[in-house]
This record gives sequence, structure tokens and C-alpha cells, in this order.
Amino acid sequence: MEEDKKDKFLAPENEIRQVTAPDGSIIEVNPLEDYFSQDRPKPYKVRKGPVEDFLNWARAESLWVLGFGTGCGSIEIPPLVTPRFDMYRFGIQMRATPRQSNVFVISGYLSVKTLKRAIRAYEQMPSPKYVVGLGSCTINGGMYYDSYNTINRLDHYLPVDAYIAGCMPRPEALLAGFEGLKKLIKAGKGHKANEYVENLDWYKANQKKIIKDWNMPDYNW
Amino acid sequence: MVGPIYIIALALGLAFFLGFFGKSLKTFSGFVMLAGLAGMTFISGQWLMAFVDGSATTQEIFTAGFKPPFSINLRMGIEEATFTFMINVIGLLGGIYLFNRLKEVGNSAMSVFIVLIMSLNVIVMTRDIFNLFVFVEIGSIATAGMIILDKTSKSLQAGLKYLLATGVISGLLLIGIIFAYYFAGSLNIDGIIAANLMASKAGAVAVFLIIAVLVLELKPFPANGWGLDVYESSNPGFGAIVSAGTATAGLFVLYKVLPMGGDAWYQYISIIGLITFVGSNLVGTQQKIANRLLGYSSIGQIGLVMTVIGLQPILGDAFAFIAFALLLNHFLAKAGLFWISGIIKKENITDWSALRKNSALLIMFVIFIFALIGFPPFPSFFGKYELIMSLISSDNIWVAVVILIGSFAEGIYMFRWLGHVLKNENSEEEVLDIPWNKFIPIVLVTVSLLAAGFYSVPFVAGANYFYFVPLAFILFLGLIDFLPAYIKNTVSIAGMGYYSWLLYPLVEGDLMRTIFFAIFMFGGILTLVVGYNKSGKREGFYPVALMMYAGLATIVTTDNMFGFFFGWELMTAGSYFLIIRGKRSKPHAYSYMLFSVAGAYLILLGFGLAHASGQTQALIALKDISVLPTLAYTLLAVGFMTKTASLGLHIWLPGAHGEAESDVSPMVSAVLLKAGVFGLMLLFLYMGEQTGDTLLFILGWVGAFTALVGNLAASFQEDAKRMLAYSSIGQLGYILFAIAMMTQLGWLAGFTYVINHFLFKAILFMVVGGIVVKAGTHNLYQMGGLIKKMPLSFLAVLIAMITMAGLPPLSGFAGKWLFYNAVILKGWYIQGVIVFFAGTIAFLYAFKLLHSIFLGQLKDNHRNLKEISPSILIPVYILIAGIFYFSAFPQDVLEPIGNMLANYFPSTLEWAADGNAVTILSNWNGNAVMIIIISMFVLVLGYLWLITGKTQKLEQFNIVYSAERPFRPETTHVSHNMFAGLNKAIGFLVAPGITNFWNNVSKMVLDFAGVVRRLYSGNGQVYAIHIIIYIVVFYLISIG
Amino acid sequence: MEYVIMTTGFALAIFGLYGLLSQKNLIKIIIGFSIFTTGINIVMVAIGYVRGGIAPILDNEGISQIAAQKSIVDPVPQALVLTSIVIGLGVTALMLAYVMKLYQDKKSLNINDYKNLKW
Amino acid sequence: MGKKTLIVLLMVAMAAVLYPLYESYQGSEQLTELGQYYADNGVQDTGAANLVTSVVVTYRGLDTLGEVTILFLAASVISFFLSFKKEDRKESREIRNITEILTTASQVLIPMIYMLGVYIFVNGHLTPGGGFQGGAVIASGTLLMFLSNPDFKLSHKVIHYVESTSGVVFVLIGVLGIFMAGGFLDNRILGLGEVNTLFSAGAIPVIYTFLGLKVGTELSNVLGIFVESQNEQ
Amino acid sequence: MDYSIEKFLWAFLGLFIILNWGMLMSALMRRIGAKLAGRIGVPLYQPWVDLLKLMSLKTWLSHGVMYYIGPVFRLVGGVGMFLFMPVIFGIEIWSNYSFSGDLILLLYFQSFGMLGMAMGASESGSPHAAIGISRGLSQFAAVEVPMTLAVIAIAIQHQTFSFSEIMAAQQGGIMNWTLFTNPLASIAGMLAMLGAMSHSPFNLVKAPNEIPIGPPTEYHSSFLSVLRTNSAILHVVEAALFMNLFFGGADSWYMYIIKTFFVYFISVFVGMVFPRFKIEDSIRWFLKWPTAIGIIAVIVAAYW
Repeated sequence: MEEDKKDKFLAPENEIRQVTAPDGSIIEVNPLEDYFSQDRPKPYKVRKGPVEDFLNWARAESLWVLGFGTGCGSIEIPPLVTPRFDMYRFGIQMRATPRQSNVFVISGYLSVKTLKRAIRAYEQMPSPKYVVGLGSCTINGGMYYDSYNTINRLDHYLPVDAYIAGCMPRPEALLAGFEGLKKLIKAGKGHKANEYVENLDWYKANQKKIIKDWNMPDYNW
Repeated sequence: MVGPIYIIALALGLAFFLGFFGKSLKTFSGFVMLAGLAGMTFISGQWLMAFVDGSATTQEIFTAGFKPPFSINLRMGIEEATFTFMINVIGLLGGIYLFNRLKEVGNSAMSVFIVLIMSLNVIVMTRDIFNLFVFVEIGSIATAGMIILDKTSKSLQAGLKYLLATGVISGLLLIGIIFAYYFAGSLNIDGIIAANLMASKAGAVAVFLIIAVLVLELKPFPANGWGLDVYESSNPGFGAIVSAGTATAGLFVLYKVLPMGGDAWYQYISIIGLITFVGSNLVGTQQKIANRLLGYSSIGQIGLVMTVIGLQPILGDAFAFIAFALLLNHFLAKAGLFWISGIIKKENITDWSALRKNSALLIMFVIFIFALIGFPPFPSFFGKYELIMSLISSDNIWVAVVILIGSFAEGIYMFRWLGHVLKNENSEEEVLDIPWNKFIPIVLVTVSLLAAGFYSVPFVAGANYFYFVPLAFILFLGLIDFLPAYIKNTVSIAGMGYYSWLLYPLVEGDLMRTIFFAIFMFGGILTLVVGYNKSGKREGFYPVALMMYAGLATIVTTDNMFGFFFGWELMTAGSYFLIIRGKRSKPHAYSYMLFSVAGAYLILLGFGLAHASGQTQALIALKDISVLPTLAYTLLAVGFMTKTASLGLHIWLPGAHGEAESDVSPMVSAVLLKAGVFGLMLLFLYMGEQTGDTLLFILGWVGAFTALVGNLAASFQEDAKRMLAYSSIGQLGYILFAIAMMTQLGWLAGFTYVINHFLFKAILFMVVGGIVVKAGTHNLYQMGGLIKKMPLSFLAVLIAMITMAGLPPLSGFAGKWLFYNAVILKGWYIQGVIVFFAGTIAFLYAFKLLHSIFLGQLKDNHRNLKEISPSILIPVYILIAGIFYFSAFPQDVLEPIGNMLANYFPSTLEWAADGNAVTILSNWNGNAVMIIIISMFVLVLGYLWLITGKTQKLEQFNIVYSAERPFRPETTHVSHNMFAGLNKAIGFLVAPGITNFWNNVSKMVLDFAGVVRRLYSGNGQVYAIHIIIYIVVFYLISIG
Repeated sequence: MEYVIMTTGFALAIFGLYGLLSQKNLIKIIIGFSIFTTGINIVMVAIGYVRGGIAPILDNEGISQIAAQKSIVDPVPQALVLTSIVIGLGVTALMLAYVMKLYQDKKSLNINDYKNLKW
Repeated sequence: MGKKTLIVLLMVAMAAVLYPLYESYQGSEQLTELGQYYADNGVQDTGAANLVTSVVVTYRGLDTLGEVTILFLAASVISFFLSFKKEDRKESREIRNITEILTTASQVLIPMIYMLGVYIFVNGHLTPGGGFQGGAVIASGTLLMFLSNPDFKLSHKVIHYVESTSGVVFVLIGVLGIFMAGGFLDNRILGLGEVNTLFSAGAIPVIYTFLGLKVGTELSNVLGIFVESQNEQ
Repeated sequence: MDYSIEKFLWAFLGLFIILNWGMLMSALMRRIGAKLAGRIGVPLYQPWVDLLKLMSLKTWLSHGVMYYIGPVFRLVGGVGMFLFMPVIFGIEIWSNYSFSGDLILLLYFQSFGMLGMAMGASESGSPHAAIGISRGLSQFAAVEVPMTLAVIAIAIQHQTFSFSEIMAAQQGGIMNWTLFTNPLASIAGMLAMLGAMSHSPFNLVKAPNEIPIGPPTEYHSSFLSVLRTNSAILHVVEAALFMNLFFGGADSWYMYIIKTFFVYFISVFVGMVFPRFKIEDSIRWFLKWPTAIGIIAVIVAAYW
């Protein structure tokens, strides 16, 4: 991975640069290494037992959805807060920052450019975290299957907990999808984040194969 | 003993004799001249000695063996001996100084020089009016000759103007003399005095002409363009003779002749002197040419002495000392300055930075400047102090005011000049050529100046030789200035420690003084400890720092007004030098000095009024001021407020404190500002609540607005040290407000603020100063994220900031609690709310400072920074220990102070056994709050730790950034214009209105000076017209 | 008689002064100065005059010493005027020397051309 | 014309200032006390018949010393200040031809003028005149010399010697007065002699002689320097 | 001075009650809000579930020491406000640790948590956090002016800063409440409360879509749970503060709950009705009308 970083296009802001310290000495700054933590993530320990079941219930009943619209399907999310659908009654709410979200809805096709942001946002979310693929595009590329600039299979890049098929699925389908996710979590199967961490090399290889201007650390804490 | 007549014989004989020597013997003739001058000096000096030890009585010398009035007689009394000695000394030193130049010009120049000095001697000694005229003329002609010693086009013009002017005035003198003879039948001055010419109108006119002309010889403003040109264009060595010698003789003549006119004339002379002193100094404010500036200053100083001569009947016994002290001071200092000017050879004062190449010369220059403005320990200080006291005691307040205005105007240009000298760019190539014969005279006058200051002590009530002890130590530090800084630092600390121990008995038992004493001395030592992190020699730092502390120690230990003022001025001088050491401090030190000088003068006036009421120098006189009490208290309060930088008088502070060196800022901010507070506290205690009711009310409002504006401005600052400086303004506003309430709680709050401000501002300035040096920038937005590099600094600043913001449980809250109770009990609600608002704004800058320096994004060039030096952290943590002690056990500190205050105010605060402070309104238990908060903190921290697993450490860019990433630390750090919203809403409150106001005031003064100085058109004829106009106007005022 | 002299003296002094103050030519200014001092000298002489007095030389020729002692004019102003004249001479000479040098410097005798030093 | 008007007004004002003096002048019927003293005692005190001389040289001898000093100063100043900056002087003055009459007449007159001058100062204590007057006459002779002979150059050395000697002697005589008589410049160091004779009045003739020499040389010197500096132009 | 275990336990019980009441209240408010919008709204247990969820998360990231203890400061601030104020009037066991100080202590202790939290948030290095804090502090400064005026007016009126005395003075009927005895001060104080609660229209500090929820933008999992705990406590305590000052305090838990609910409801209600202020407008607003009313209140109280 170190090598192919070198052939890839390196953004100017990530080039190694030299600055003069106040005492006159020269400091070399390597933005990608100095500004970001280089640590590899570790899988968390999955416990079992009634306490964990209770906590899983709590996790399932408190789904905080990251409010990022990644594709055309994101138009289907806002109706969820309207009186007609009212997702709040299911314990689902939108959060503005990845740090406080558990659910990432990939809403439809994912261009390569957006994939990079999606990876970053996903990695910044605290575990356990869940990915919901919304629409056919996340499954097989959908109508964009031969586009030069979109991915076809989301689960090559991020571990997906649930898919909601359709093009586009209606908000009701979304709610149904969330209910499905809840069931998974309650069943103690909501630990895809660990899968991602365990197979990090595979995911990273896939990601870097398609993202030419990587320009970020291997793992975005 | 050698008779005084031999002065004449010797001088003239030598002058004529020099003609025998040809050109080849120039050096020899030069030494002959010097020998002659030395002989003259010896004769007068020997008489002076005899008079001083009482072995001689006043001698009348009759020429030609006949008694006056039939022949000319000379007198040699103690006055004459003194003045001739002064003149001869300046002649001798001037001769040495001008030696090479005189030699180049030739024997005749030496003759002229020696004749000039001789004529001045005779002018002093003669008792015959016509003889006086003759020797005045000799002096004029010799002067006209010496002007062209440096023969330049300018000096030629000046000489002609001089001749025209003196020609006109001597003609008028002659008319006066001949009619005086006509009416009095005598040419003897005593005979004319006895004849009382003032009885008849014509006689009065004759006297008028004589005195007016003698006044004109002293170049009164504004009929003095010719004199200024002489100063500007002639050789500075000769300028010294004119300024010191000729003027001295002229003043003595005036003194001698003035009895002819009787009482009315004394008044006129004092008015003329005042106009000259103020006018000349005012016009001088616009001047850039060094020698002309010295000319303005000379004329001003002579005007001052003239005023004193005019005030003779008022001053009574004090006259001799005052006049002589002022004259001697001018005499020595001005001679020295002119001589330095001759070495520097720079026309424009902005180029005078060349002086820095020689530190001895620089120090002497500084001494002369401070002597001229009237700083201790120079004779002018003693003289001016005594003068103001006597004037006010004799109900001449306006004269005192005008004199101080004139002095201030002099300060305006002198300190500007000093600023140029100390801070302007200096070219490396030029070398300062200092021949020994030019150097020695300057050293001698400097030493004389210091000695004169020392010997002034017995003449001023309240003065004490003890005040010179620290000065001697400072001198010692100056002498060991070549040693490395850490040695001097140790010596200074030891010296201060010893001095504190020495002085402690003076404050023991007086808690208020003890507190301030502790802040000054202990704070001083701590701030000096910080100095250990400085490498190199730190030339000139220790003497001035110790001078400031000596001043502070004097202020707090003295029990009389003189000592207070002495200390005050000493402290001002020392702090000025400390402040101006900063890289960009020139304008700030300048405005600091101007405000300080103005403030000191107000204090002096106030003291004068107190002295006039109580006829005592003891500070207790402030208690019952019967002469204009409101004015006196207001003056004193405003004077002290210049030091505490209250609103309207604060504009000097941010720059002065912000640009100072890293260990000077805590000195001036944490320690020095308390001097003003001490002054105010003293004042308020003596004044009492009833007397100062309205004043206190106004000061309360001023304090409230000061707090608001200071804090608001601090929150909009981008410069770390300026932010702290503005914060000081705000904090001092609280203190002013608190003590203006004049209740026990208010004062207790005031004391709490004083102690807290000392503690936290010292911490803040020390740490921030250290960081600023390390980070290489003052700008907050160029720092950030330093918490990981400097955790100890962060902790210190955090604690200091929590204290400052008044958050419980730290001691800042003690002040706030007391303050609230005081406000409600006093009934100053709205003001109190303003102060509270200011307090919440303090959070803003507290956060901004902490965030911008320590939190947020670390800058690339700071990646390798290390923690600041232990020599800073050790004193800082000592102070933090102080904060914690005060916070946990406020009772230990506040109860004794409260008890002490109970002597002055009704007690409204009680302490329960468990440390609970109770007023009728409220209660607060600092101890309990501390315990509860710390326990809670521990519990909650434990809880968080319990529910948190192993944390992953992140780097600075591991932040959520809307799924993007930051580019650079610089663009990710939020600091610049941080409180934009607040600024939009109420930023207008800190629009630089006050700065603009003072700028406009100074611009108006300078413009006015610029207009007035157009009088000096440069045309010699116009100057002659001025003289005639002066005579006519003067006539109309005095007689017509 | 003495009034005539006195008047003349004062008038000369005033006119001389006027010349000194109003003329632009340096030489004329000096002439004004001379007239001014001359006027003053005349005033001085007039002051010493005693009506009907003779020169204060007691050479026993003409009248007796005792009579002479009663009838001479005052010698003091005469002595003073001598000094005054000499002083005037010295000053005038010096002024002329200055003017000469100034003329060499700038080739002008107009006083308005010598205003390099001002303010 | 504003300025001229101002000056005229100023002169009027000045006249008004001086007017009280003029008005008060009544003329004198008798001597002042001081004048009377000189008239009564002058001759006895100083031995000089010319009271003006006795006042000038003895009673007010210090003034006279001052006068001498002034002339000396003027000469010195002029001399040292005309000796500067020689390099500037390029142009030379056109000198008119001197007429034969002037040349010849001056050869006759100059010695006589000098003689007259000497007479005046030697007899200063007896007749009107004295050192200054005599010296001035001598200087006028020198002036004539300059007029008649443009190339004439004074010997500065001689002048300086004469001048210095006279000055020093004058001072020494004054000092002698302290030791031998009542005080500085007392003329009674020599016998007063018989009034109205040449060798009378103590040191007055001596003083006047040297004074005359000094004044004569000094004035001549001043003239000489002026002429020289003119020539150099 | 009572540091006994018993006292501690009573205080802890009180804390537990108001924590749960605070969570319930926030769920209630959200439901009321939902009803206004025609929705059903969150289940009443949602706050507890959220809290539990946050505590059960498995990722803990730390930006530094200050970041770590920022929430501690915040919670200490909230808990401290609770502890320094008597809960139920006249009952010793519910007086907490109010012997350590009174209204003044509380006014200043308000900012303790805020400043600590600000430190923590800004150590994260997120510009959004810093922007949020700068807004919050600016607004806080302005809010405090009418607040102080109101407090001073009350202090003048009752000649005390002590809670129990202020509450005592309001006993004996609704007409004895400061709200009626000193209506101007109450208006000023309640307007200030709108700002202190930082609900709309004064919630630009936490503009979720502009500066992703402002100061706590980097906080997550257990740190966020502490912050949410605090906000539950703080909402009740703030409401209780105003209740004590203006609405006669509470002489029983029953009254406590009703009054705090309504006081809190006022701010939520205003938030539902009004849109958001820009920060400078909000400062101007606070320094204009509430301040004017407050000044009049002080003048009336002092000189009537």
C-alpha cells in the first residue's frame, strides 16, 4: 500500500514541506503522517449475555442516522421526519456529525468522488455502526452499472448491514429497512464494523483500486 | 585670599597677552588660556569655600580707591562667589571642550573666549549700572564673535541677527541708565534703589527700560528669535556657555537690579517668566533640530528661574534654595546636553540614535533629560517640589499650574527626543568620535548634577538621605553592568531581599501597607527570578528595574508627601526605561511617560493643596484639606488614575504593557499598576466618604466603564500581550469601582482584586510572555494547540484565567461575592450591573486566550516547541500555590483585612467559625465550595473513567469536517476576529474614541505650537520688531 | 537749548530705529543703527548739561576753580557718552564685518534673503 | 505697506513710551550730587584738570578698561572671522587709480595726523580729548594711508605687539593700584604732581598713552583687515 | 457545614430524581413539539435509550486531556448548580449543600461548566466547535445583563441573596410570587431565561447544519452521554432557579415538578414559535428590551 500511494496523484497540500521554526531551525512536515493518526483500528470485543442483549435492544431503538446525502436517494430521507412517516416514533433520528451517528445510509449510486467521503465519514463513526444501502445502485450499480465514475457493489468498499432494493425505494421501504436493521441488531448481528476492521486490507485494496487520488491516511479516525 | 578683582586683571591681562604669541604657539596659548580660566575658577572657588565655611564676609571692592557712588565698586558675597564660580567652572570646562576648535581659529578666539567669561564675572559682581552695561556689551560682542566659531552661513546670519537685536536693546538700556542717573543722581545700583525712582512716572519709565532690557537679554518668549538662532547655529560647545554661563549671569543681574522696581516688578517678572517658560516649551514641541530644541529648552528653563526670581517676595526663605536648585540644574544639564550635541554632530533629533554607540554618553544624556524634566534625585526635582509647595501655600495655585503646564510641554519634546535616541535605527558604519577633552567636561557636570541632588536633601522638608540608599545600589548595578545577566540577577534579588528586610519594620503593623509592600517586593523578586532565562548581559536592565522597585518601596514605606512623590517619580522613571526596552515600544513608552508626568503633576498640585492646608509634609495632611478640598482630591484621584489607567487615561497601557519584554510585562502590569491603587486607597482613606461624595460617585461610574471597555477591548484583541494589557485596564476598573464605594465590603473586594490581580496577571504575563518568545509571535491566531507541548503552562494559564473570571471555587469568586454584597448595600446597582457585564466579557477573552494559544490547531512551525523555562514556571507555580491557598482559606486573608478596615468603615461582614462569610445579604463558604467542587470533580471524573474504555489518541486533523479534511492548521484554527458577532453588536463601544480624542488634543497642541512658531520668521529685522513690540506691550501692561 | 538737543536726540533715536526696522538693505540697517546710537548719545549729553555750564576742565584759565566748580556741566554723562560711542563703534564695526561676510556668502544685501534659520 | 505702517505705529508707540522721560526733562540748574563731588574733589583726588578724564580713567576706570576690551574684542573678532574660508574668494575688486594729489598730500598729512593724535592722548588729562580720541585720530591717519596707497599692508605682528603690550600694561597699572594705592586702576600710584602740568595726575597720562596706542592700533587693525579682505575679493 | 454520608445520599437521591425528571421532561417536550407538528413523536423512554446506547458504544476517541475532562467540567457545573441550590423549600434534607453560598455563587457557577466544556471542545481542534463556543460566549455575555438586573432587582426587593429567604418571601399565596410583586424584574429574568436555555430563537450556538451542532461536534459515546446527562439535569436546575426566583419556589416535589415543567415549557414554547436569531441580533436584542426592562425594574425596586 505504501508503494501505490507514491504513484497515485498526491495533492499539493499533502506534499512534504519545510517550515522554519521560531528559533530558526527547519522542521519537515509530512501532512499525511503528521496530521493524522497512523494507528490501525482494532476490532472491539463482542460480548454475549442478557446485559448485552439489553444493550443491543438499546442500540436498535436508538438509531442515529448520519445526515449525509450521498446520492439521488437522499431525497427519500427527508420525508421520514414528516407527520406522514415520522421516524422519531421508531427511535430513529438524524445527526449532523459522524461522531454521533451509528447508521450511514448510502442513498443510491455512489460516485468515486463521494465514495472517498463516504469512507471517511464511515471510519469516523463510533462502533458499532451500520451501513444501509439504499436502492439498486448500491447492490449492482443499477442503471449506472457501466458508468465510468460510479461503483457497482457497495459491499466491496464498505460492510453493508442492510440493503433496501428499489429504484427508488419509497420512504416506507426505508422504514421497513430500518426495522430490518433493528432486528439484526437485536439479534446480535450488528457487528459489521468489526468485519470491516478485520478485513481492512481487502477493503483498502478495493478502495484504493478505484480511488486514484487517495490523499488521506489509510484509516480515518 | 586672592581678591576678586584679580579675576578681571588675570583674564584681561591674559587676553591681551595672548596677542604676543604667534601662530606657532597655538597649543601653548591654549594652555595659557586654560590656566587663566583655572585661575579665575580658583579665585572664585576659594571665595566660595570661604563663604561656605563662614570664614569670609561680604566684600566690597572699590576700584580706584574711592567709595561708591563716586567710583565703580564690585561686590563679592556668597551669591556672587557662587555665581562667578559657576560661570568660571563652565568657562573652564567649556574651554577644555572647545580647546581644539579655539586652537584652530587662533589666539584671538582664545582671547575672546576668556574675555567673555571675564565679562560674565563682572556682570555678576559689579554694583554699578553703567559698568554693568559696559560688560553686558562686552559679553554681547564676545558672543557675536563666538557665534561664528563654526563659520557657516547659518552662524553668520545668526550673528547678525544677534547683533541687531542686542544693539537695539542696549540702546534702550542706555536711555534707561542715563535717565536713572538723571533722576537718582547716582549710577550705583544701591543708590538707584535707594532713590526709589518708581515714585515718579518718568522714573518708572527709566526703571522700566533698565529692567525690560535686562529681561530681553534673557530672551523672553516671544521676543527671542535671535537667541534661538544663536543656539541653533553656533558651535554646541559655545551653546553650552550661552545657555549655562551667560544666562546664569543674566539671571543674577536681574535678581540684583529688580529691587529698583519694587514689589510690582516682581510680579511682572514672574509673569514674563511664566510666559517664557510655557511659550518656549510649547513652541519647542514642534522642533526637530537638536540644538534649536536645546535653545527652546534653555529659554524655557531660564524663564522658569525668572519666574522664581519674580516670586521672591512670595517664596520668602525658600527662595534661595528653589532658585538655585533650578538654576544649577539647568546650568549643569543644559551644558552637558549641548556638549553631547557637539559630539554627536547630528542636526535632527531623529538621527540621535548614534548616541547609543557609547553607553556612558547615553546614560549621561538620559540623566540630563531627566534632570531637566525634574525627576529625582536631581536638584530640579527638589526645587520644583519646594516651589510648587510654597506657591500653593501662598495661594498662588495658578502660577503652580502654569509652571507645571510648562514643565509638561518640556516633557513632550524631551521624551520624544529620548525615544528617538533609545529606539531609532542606528547605522553600523558610523563611528562616534569622542575626544577625551570633550568627554571629561560632560562627566564632570553629570557628577555635579548627582552631587547637587544629594546635597539638596537638607533644604526640603521630608527629604531624607535614606532615599539615596537604593540609588547607590542602582549605581553599583550600573557599574557591574558588564557582567552576565544571571550574576546581576542574583545580585538584584539579593539586594531587593535585603532592602525589603531593611524596610519591613516601617510597614509592620500597618496591614494595608504590608499587603502592598509584599506585592511590590515579593512580586518584584518573583518577576526577577523570571529573568534567569535570559541569556547575555541584558545591558541596562537591572538598574532601571531596581529603580522602579526602589520607587515602589519608597511609596509604600514613606509617611510624608515628599517621600511619596519622590518614590512616585523614581518608579515612573524606572518603569519608563523598562517599558521602552521592548522592540516596538517607542510610541507607547512615550505616551506612558506623558501620561505619567501629567499625572504626577496633578498629584503634586494635590499635595500642594494638602500642604497648604496642614502646613506639614506628612501624608496625614491629606486628611483635612481646607484649601479647595474638592479640587485637591480630584487632582489627586485623577493623578493616581493615570497610573491605574482608568477610562480616558488608559490609552498608554495596552501598548506599553503589550510591547514590553516578557518579564517586564508582569513587572509593570502585576506590580506597578498597584502603585496607582495604593495611591487611590490612601487618598480615599484620608478623604473619607463625606468629603468625596460626588467625586467617589463619579469615580464609581468611571471604574465601571473602565471595566467594561477594558474587557471588551481585550476580547477583540488579536495580540496576546495586548489582550492581557487591556484586561489589566478592566481589572483596575473593578478595583477603582470597588474602593470608590467606600464601604468595608467594597474595600475588601478591592483588596481581593488587588491580590488576585497581582497573582493571576503575573502568572499570565509570565507564561504568555515566555510562550510569545518561544513561538516568535504575539498574534494569537498564529499560535494554537500548544497544550501538548506546554501542558504546565496551560494549567497555569487555565488556573489564572479561572481566577480572573471569578469562577468558584478559585479566589476570583471571593472578589465577586464581596463585590455583589457591596454593590447592593451601597446602592450602586446600575454601575454594578455594568461591572458584572464586564465580568462576563472576561470569560470571552479568557476563552479566546486559552483556545488560541493552547487549544485548536498546532501550527507547523511550532511542532518542535518545548515547555517554557523552569525559571518562569517556578515563580508561576509559587503564585499558583498562593491562589490555591487564598481560594481554600479566604478567611485567613480576608478576616485580618476586614478587621483593619473596620477601623475606617462600619463592619458588615462576619466570619463564622466554620469559615462561612456572612453579610446581612448573603453568605459564602469558600472552604466548603472548594471541598464540594473538588469532590464532585473527582466523582464525575471517576464515573466518566468507568464508562469509558481504552481511548484512541488522535492527531490534530482527525476531526469531522463534513466528510472532508482540513487543509492547513492555519485555516482550521478559529481565532482571528473570534467574537465577530459581539463586535458587530457592541463593538462601537470600543471604537478608538478616546485614543482619537487624545490624538486630537496632541495634534491641536502641536498645531498651535506650529502656528506660534511662525513668529520666528527667520528675518533679523522682524526679531528687532518683536523686541520693540515686546517693549511697548510690556510698557502698556506694566506702566501705561 | 537743552530742549533742542534733547528733542534732537530722541528724534534721531526714533528715526534711527525706524530705519533699522524698515530698511531692507543691510547697510542701510546699520546706518539706521548708527543714527539710533547717535541719538541716544545726544540724549546722554543733553542730560549732563547744566544751564550756563562750561566744559568740566578745571585748568584755572578764565574763571576761578571755585567758580568753575559751580558752573561746569556734569562730567559724568560725558564720560559715559565716551564709552557709549566706543561701544557703538565696536558693534558697528562688527556688524559691517558680518555684512561683508554675508554678502560674500550669498551676494545679497537684502535682509529677507537671510532666513535660513527659522521656527 | 502693512509692515511699514506697523513700524510707523510702533515708532509712535515707542515715542509714547519714551515721552514721559522727555517730558520729565527739565534741564538742570545745578550739578547732581555725584557731579558736584567730582567738581569739588576731582582735581584733588586725581590731579587731572580735565574732570572728564579723571572720571573716565580713574573713577570709572573699570568702564574704560571695558571700552578698551570692546575695541580689542571687535578687532579680534573681525580678524579671526575674516580669516576664514579664503578659498571662496575668487573675484578681485577693481581699484580706482589714486590721484597724485591724494598721494602727495597724504605724505605730508599722515605724520601730522599721527602727531596730533599723540598730542591728544598725551594731554588727555589737561585738555579735551584723551586716549580714545587720540587713538581715533591716529587710526584716521592709517585710513588715509590706505586710501592713498592701495597696496599698503599693515604689519599685523607689530600691531599685535603694540596692542598687547598696551593692554597688558594698562592691566598691570590697574593691578599696581591695588598694591600702591586705593584700589584697582587707582591713578595715585605715581605722584599726582601739580595740576595742569603735563606730568601730573598720577598714572593718567601713562594710561592714556597706552590707551591711545592701543586704540590707534586696534582701529587701524580693524581698518586694515577690512581693506585686506576687500582686496582679496 | 454538614459533610455527612447521609447528606450526600439525600443529595444523590435528589440528583437522581431530577436527572430522570429531566429526561422525562425532554421526552415530553419533544412529544409536545411533535404533536404541534402533527406527528406522534418519540417514545417517552427515548432519552434513556439514547443514553444507554451512547454508553454502550465501543469507540472512544480522545483529542487530549482537556477534551477528556471537558464533559467532567460540564457535568460538575450542572450538578454543582443543583447542589448549591435548595431543592424543596423548608425541608432540611432537600436543602442540599446550599450552605456554601447562594444566588451569587450560582450565577458564577453557571459559567464553570460552560468554560470547562468550551476548553474541552476546542481542544478537539474542530473549527466548528470553536465557532459555536464563540457564539455561545458572546450570547451568554449579553444574556447575563438582564439576568443580573433581574437578580439585583430581586435582591433589592428582598434585601437578600439567599434562596431560602427569597423563597420564604414568596410563600403564602400566588400573589406573593415575585412574578406579581415585581413583575418587571420577572419579565427581564424570564426573557434572560430564554437565552440561558438556548432554545430557538437563541440556539445559533448549536446550528446543526451550519456548524454540525457546534461545541460538542467531536463528542461521542461515553463523553456525549455525560453531556446529555448534564443537559437533562441542567434543564431542570435552570428551570428550578427561575422557579425559585419568580414563581415562589417549591415546597414539595409535586410542586417542583409542575413548576419546573411549566417554566421549561415557556422556553420550549417560544422556541416552537419563533425562528432563529443571528448572533449579533440576539446580542442586540438582549441588550435592548430585556435590559431596558431590567433597568426599570432595578430603579423601581430601589427608589419606589
